[in-house]
Amino acid sequence: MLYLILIPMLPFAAFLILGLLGSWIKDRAHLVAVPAVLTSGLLSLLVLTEVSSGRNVEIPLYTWLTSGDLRIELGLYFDRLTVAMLLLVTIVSSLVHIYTIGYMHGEPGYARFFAYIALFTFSMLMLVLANNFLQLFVFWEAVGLCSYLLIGHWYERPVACAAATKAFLVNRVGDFGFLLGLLLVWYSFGTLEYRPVFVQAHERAGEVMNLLAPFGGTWDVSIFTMIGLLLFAGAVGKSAQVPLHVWLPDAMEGPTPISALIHAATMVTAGVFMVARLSPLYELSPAALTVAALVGAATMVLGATIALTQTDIKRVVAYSTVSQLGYMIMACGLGAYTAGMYHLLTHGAFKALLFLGCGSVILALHHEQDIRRMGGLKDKLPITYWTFLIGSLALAGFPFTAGFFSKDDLLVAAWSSGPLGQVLTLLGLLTAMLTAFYSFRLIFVTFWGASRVDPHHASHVHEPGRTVTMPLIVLAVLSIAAGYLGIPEFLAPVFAGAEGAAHHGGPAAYAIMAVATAAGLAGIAAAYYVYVANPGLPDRFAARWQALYRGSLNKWYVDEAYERAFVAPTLRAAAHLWQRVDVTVIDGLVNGVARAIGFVGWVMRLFQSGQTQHYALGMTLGTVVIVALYLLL
Amino acid sequence: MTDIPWLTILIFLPVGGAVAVALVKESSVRWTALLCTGLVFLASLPVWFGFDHASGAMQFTETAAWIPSPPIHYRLGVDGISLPLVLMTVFLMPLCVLGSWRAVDTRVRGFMASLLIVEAATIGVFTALDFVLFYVFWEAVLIPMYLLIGVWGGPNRLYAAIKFFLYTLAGSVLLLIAILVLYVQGGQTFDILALSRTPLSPTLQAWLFLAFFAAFAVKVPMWPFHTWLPDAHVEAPTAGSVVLASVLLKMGAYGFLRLSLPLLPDASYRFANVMIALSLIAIVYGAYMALAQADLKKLIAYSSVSHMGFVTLGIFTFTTQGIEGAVLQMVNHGITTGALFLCVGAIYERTHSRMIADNTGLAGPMPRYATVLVIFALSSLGLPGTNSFVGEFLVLVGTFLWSKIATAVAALGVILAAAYLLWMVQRVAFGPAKNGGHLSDLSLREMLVMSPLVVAVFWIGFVPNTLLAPMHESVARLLAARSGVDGPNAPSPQLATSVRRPTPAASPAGALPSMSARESRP
Amino acid sequence: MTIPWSDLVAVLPELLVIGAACLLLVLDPITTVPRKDGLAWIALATLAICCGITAAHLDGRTTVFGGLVIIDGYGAFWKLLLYVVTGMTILLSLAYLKEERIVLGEYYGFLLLALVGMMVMVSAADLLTIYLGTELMSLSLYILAGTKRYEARSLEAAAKYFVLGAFSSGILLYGISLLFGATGSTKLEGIAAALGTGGVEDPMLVLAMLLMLAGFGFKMAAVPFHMWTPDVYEGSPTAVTAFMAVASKAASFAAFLRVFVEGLGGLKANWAGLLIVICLATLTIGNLVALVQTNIKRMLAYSSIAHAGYALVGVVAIGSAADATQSGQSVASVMLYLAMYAFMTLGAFAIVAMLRRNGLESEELESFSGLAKREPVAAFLMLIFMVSLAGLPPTAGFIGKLYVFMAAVHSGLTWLAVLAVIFAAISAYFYLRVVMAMYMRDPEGRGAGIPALATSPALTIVLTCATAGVIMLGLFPGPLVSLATQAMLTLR
Amino acid sequence: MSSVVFFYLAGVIVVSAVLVVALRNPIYCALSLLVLFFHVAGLYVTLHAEFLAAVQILVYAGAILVLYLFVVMLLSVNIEDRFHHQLPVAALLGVMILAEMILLVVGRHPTGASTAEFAVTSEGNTEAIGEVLYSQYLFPFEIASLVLLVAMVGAIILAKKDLLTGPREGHARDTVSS
Amino acid sequence: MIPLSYYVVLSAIVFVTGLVGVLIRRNIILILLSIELMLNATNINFVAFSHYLHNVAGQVFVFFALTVAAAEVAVGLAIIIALYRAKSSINVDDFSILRW
Repeated sequence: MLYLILIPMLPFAAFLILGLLGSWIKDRAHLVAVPAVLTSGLLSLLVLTEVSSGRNVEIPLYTWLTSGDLRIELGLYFDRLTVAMLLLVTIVSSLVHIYTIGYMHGEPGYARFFAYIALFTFSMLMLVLANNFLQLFVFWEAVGLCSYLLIGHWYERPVACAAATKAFLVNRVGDFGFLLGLLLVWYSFGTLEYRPVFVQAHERAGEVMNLLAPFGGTWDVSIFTMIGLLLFAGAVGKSAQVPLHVWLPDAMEGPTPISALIHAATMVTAGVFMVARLSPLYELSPAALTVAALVGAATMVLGATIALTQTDIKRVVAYSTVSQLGYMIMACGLGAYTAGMYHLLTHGAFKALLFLGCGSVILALHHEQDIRRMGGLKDKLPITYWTFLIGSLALAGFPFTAGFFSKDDLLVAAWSSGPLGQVLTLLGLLTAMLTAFYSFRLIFVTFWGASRVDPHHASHVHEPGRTVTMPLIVLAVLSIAAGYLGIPEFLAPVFAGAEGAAHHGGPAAYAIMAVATAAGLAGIAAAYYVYVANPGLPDRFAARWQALYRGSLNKWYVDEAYERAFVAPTLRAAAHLWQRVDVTVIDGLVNGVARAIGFVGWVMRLFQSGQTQHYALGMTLGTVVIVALYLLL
Repeated sequence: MTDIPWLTILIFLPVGGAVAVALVKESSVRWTALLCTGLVFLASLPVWFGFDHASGAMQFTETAAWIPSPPIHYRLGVDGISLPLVLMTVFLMPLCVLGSWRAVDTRVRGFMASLLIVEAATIGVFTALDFVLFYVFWEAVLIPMYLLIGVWGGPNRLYAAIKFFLYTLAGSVLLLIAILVLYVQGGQTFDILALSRTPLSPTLQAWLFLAFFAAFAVKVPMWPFHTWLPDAHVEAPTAGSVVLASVLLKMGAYGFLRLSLPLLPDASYRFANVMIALSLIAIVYGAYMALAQADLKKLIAYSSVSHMGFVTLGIFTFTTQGIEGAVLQMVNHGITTGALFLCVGAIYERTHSRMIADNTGLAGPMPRYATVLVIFALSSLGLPGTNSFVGEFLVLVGTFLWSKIATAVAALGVILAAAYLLWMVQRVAFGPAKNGGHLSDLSLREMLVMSPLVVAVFWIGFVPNTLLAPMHESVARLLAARSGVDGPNAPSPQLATSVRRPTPAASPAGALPSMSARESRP
Repeated sequence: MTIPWSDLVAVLPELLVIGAACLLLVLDPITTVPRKDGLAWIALATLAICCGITAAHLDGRTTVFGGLVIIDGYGAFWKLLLYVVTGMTILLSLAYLKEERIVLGEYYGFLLLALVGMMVMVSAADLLTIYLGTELMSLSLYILAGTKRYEARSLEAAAKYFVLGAFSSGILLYGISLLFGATGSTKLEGIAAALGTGGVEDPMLVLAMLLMLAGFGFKMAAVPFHMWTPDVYEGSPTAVTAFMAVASKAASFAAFLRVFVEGLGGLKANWAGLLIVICLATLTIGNLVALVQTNIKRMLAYSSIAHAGYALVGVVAIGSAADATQSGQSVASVMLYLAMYAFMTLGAFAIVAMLRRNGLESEELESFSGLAKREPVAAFLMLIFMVSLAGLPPTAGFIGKLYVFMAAVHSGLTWLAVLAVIFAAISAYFYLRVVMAMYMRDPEGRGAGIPALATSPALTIVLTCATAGVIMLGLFPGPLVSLATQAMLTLR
Repeated sequence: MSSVVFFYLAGVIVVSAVLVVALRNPIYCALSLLVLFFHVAGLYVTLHAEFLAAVQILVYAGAILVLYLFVVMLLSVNIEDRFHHQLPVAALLGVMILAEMILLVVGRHPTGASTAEFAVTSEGNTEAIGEVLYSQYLFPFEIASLVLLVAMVGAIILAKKDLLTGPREGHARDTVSS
Repeated sequence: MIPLSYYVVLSAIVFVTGLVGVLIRRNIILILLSIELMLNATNINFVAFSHYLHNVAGQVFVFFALTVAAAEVAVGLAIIIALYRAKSSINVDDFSILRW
């Protein structure tokens, strides 16, 4: 079994080699990285065979730290869930690696880039394979770091650096909750290993803690709710859920392969994965689940509405990612973990595809990202076009694509989960329509119609090299095929305990399937009607519903709100605190004391007048005073 | 092995080195200093490897009569708490010498001599087991440090130096009186170990604690006694800042651990809430201050205030994790902050400005430098995989057992740390290069300085047990001593060994949300 | 009438010094200028011999001349200290007088006569002898203060010193007379006996005590009788200043302790109360006013006042000590403190004395600027002395303070110790200003304008002794401590 | 009778003392001091200290005062135009001190000796003093002689003219021009 | 017979007079005279006490005090002369180069 360790370790080795010798390897970096990742991909296939036979494998690595009764053993844990993620990560990562060869060709930071994505792959794998909460957290942060480094890959661009910092900080806010949740877990269970915790959890359902104890009040909350919510805060950050979704779109400043790998397929789904992984805990806290579901739904709708009007090709896809993540979180929140994970996997495929598609478009147009300066590319970039189309269909839930099956599963499971679920399902259907609309808006505006491309690029717009197109094709295949691999059946056993027999079927299921499909088609149709049939329309809509349009275009002003509410006040407070309190009051006191002492000395010095008889007087006076004191006391 | 007086060697080798530096010819001063510090580091290895992890007692102890009456002895020894600090000190010193190889070009002799004296004195502080001896070393640090800041410092150095000197001195003189009172009240001895066995009345303990506090809190420095730190750091030469941040600040925290807790257990426990409150203020406040700084050194100085807040926080949680985390955090802070100061020094040598605004976009011209800087910044903001994470995590674990709210506040500090450090990195390392390509990247010497630190950062990050293992027994002993005392609110013995959620009786009122579920559990 | 020969043997050291002094006074006119140094060496030789003799008296206690003089360990300790100090002063003067081109053979004679006075003070068992000793010392010092008469400052110093000195000795004498009236004796044990047999309530006693306190306070430079100190120290020739600051202070403390412990021991409670006030005042004035001085000699004068304050802490501790052993330890602490103080102060003054600028003595703080650049050794020594004066380890100053404060804490005067130690922290500032000037400022002026140290073998010896004293006593105070403890036992 | 004598002497002593302090002309001051000396001597006689009385006359009146007058003449000291400006404070202080002293001294409960009626006969006489002086007071006597020695030599040194100008007044700071 | 306290009071008065004299006279010579007053007051005390306590020590003390006084005067006057030569003034309050 030990070869399994290689799965994460190969990318790590690649990272080390590239990190240390990068300056020497330079353009040959892919020769190190790609094989490493491919191999671990193949190895994960081996694990698949292991696990699908029902055996879960656990490999202890080493004791990381021990202190008192805190003892952290790093280890790898393979079960169906992890293997599924494993495959997603390794496959997408491998493809992105290959894609990168073409995409980043000739960049100065070529080796560095490969080093980072290798590191990311390693961290993501470790995150997925974690067998305890702390390891999860450690690599949770590690992937955050990689995302930070990769977003800021082009460090000369201030925007990119700002985006990187923002991503990291927003995630930190989420991780703040995660960390506290972690501590609470240890505090309550005395261990951080998954399985002991899960085992205890069942026995100890209904345990409560009094939140107001410090203040003498009483407010008992189930510890599982506390744990669940705190950990979920981490998920909110990582998976760009409302209200911490703001970092993801900015993250698009990074190179496109990154957007595909980290900000679409893998890292951002870590939150969903975490919820699924910890389903035994979440199951014990309906409250936490409900919150998750609502947050998910909100994100889902918000993302979709914003995506409608964005003009930056990558941002459209980014917001669609936000929206799709909303779907998954909502599903998990409604207890439909399988469906959530299923959608996660398919989404991983087609969203990666879409991003890489964007990449090849951008590459072809010499880093032009504004869809208003595109159009008519379908003949110039056939492969990109067709793969992109497939991706969009999957995203729109077009029948018989992977997206169709997963989204359908998801909605059915949601519907069958109870009244809340049914309400949210309706929202889901609405969003499905919006999704279809904006994804085909993208298709039509970018690939159809007349070319609005900057003329002196227009001439030599051509399909990028094979390293770019090959991944597209593979992913396109996957975005169809993923629907037929029986993923839900594969995953179901993992959550057997969690979700009751959330079986699909029955009339409701077919109804929803029908409606969802209809919604998707409607969306596509609408997009066609608006952007192809009579192109004047969008502007008129915009003019008609000014407020809505602006809001959507400006992402509902969330960033501005945060700027006003948190960032600016903090900095101002810091500056004031420093000047007013630290320098003036505290340090002022210190120096004041010193100055006062000096002044006293200066005054006393004046008694030393140099007049002999003053001195004599002083002596006498002193004597008298002392006698007086003596007589008094 | 132990019959060789390694600790004495550790202390007096630098002294000899200082003398040698004063005598050798100008050209070879640097090499002599480097050689000496290197030898000291080598001499520390036997202590490190010869240290018996299984025992929490003092090891490598040496005793010699010094002054007959009152009985003052030359008594040395290390345990799991002092060992890491000694090691850190001797590990950093050669780097300091290397780091100021070029930076210091005037009166190198005196500079190196002062540096070596500081090393000797700090090692003495960390190993002294006699209270007067401790005090002697404690104060002996001041003068050379004063010279380091005042002679080789920046434009405003006189002010900074005298401020540092007087402030810390004013704090520590009270310690002297406390020592004498302890001697008079506590069985006519200066032996720290013996004193820790003599019970004292709570009131007396309280007074003594305050006296100790004056000395240690200024040194740490705890809020609101921190204002000397930014001035001193800004003006001090690079090596001075490194020594100051990495070693001197630790003396204060070490004082709390070695003296306040064992000698005044009840008082320490009674004041724990206050101390924790101050630490929390320091954590958040320091971070806020750091956000407002435009001067790199000031920024790092304030970040030190914040980080040392974690140390004191951990100490006063009276939990295994808290204290071990605190000790580890001391070492981490020593390595990371020292490294950051070295980074600032390196850039100052090139652009002659410490202002963030003057040093932007260095990643272009100086990729190696940027890499190193980012690594240390990340370590400083406690990214998992780096040293600081382990320390802070342990401290948080300990704190969580003491009070959840406190933990939340402390964790807030972690966010802010990320804020000011990443913002700093964003401005300094990234963005368009301001003063173009003419900046030379880190030289081989500078890489020699940085790489050991980088290794240390990740080593502690991935295998913290190398440092934690020696601590366990000593910390256990420390806490056992605490719980051994039948003070007004002595915790249950099991609290001492490992605080698995202390009973409300053991905890200051309201510090802990009690978990009603606890009772139901066996 | 019978001449008690045995008694004369007992005071052999005094007689030797007297003889040497007279010899010097006689030889001076008949020696040519270049050979006047020989006189100094004669004096040194005498001191060496006396050391030998006095060392034999370190234990035991015998009263001679019908109880006017007492030969005991306590006195012996002080005498030894005084020999060392005088010897160093003589060496310093050798260098100093040459530098100042003062040709004055009597100088050494007067030093020795002053020494005799001090020896009498420390070994007197009768107020009469003490008075005479004090006067002998004072008169010699008046004259020595005026030896640099071409400088108006020196004369003024002499005049002030004389007027105030005479004034204070008048007060002292009046106090003695009252004490005589109240107790019917001038012998210390007589007084002690009288006090032992009641009469402690006698208000006249209190007045007498107070007036004597004033008299001794003047010599010890305790506030409010300190005001002459800065002026006289500044004006007198630096070598003499050093002698005053160290020797006369030590002798006065010795006599003071003997009178107030042996004689007025019965009134402990009363004078301890008075002394606390004086002690606090001394600490305050000494330390705070020193902060604002720019003239090194003046600063050192205030510092000497401050140090008198620290020593007084020990004295107060004696007064409020619970039992004999504690008060004994307190006495020892005061003895130690002054011994330590002697070395560091002498060292500091030696450097001040020999610091030359344009061939002139330069006492201003500025003239120390950048000394470390050109005179690294001298600067480093000065650094050591300053550190020691500030009471930082590992120097003698620290050990001295350690003992004094321990005595205070022992006698339950922790609050006093706290105050004292805080003042010590404050005092660090003005000592460090010298360090700052030497190490952190650049010399102003150029050429001969830059201050330099006028070195000479004699000076080297002095500085070596002082440094050795400061460092050795700082690192290994053991021997001296045991010496003081042993000597202290003979005081009762 | 004796009380009459005492009060006469005391009265004159006090008055002359005040005059010494109060008179403007130094000569008069010295002279009134002379008066004081004589009466003090008288007081000694009434206290059976004839020897001291004699010494008082000889030393004080005969030597010291003459010395004073000599110097006053020599320096041709002119009449002091004003007192030191701290006169009021000093006067007030004087009164206070006097009050304090009398309070402390008179307020004491008399010990038996003070009111003893029998007069001292033998102690007063000269050979008694001479006896002790040369036997048990030998040492102080010696010291006293040293004091005088110091005084003589010192006086010479300080007043010798040739030493007045420093050998290096050339660069001596604030040198005295003589 | 006169009570002892009379003598003491007398001496006190003389002493204080002298003391005040020291404080208020500017001419050094007169200051010295005032000091002589103080010494005489002391002597009166001594003699009185020695008389009443039948203790000759007091008288001896006076004897020595006289000697010392003489010596002081000698030195004092020497200083005065030197001063006068230097500054052609013997008013104490003219001498204040040394201060603060």
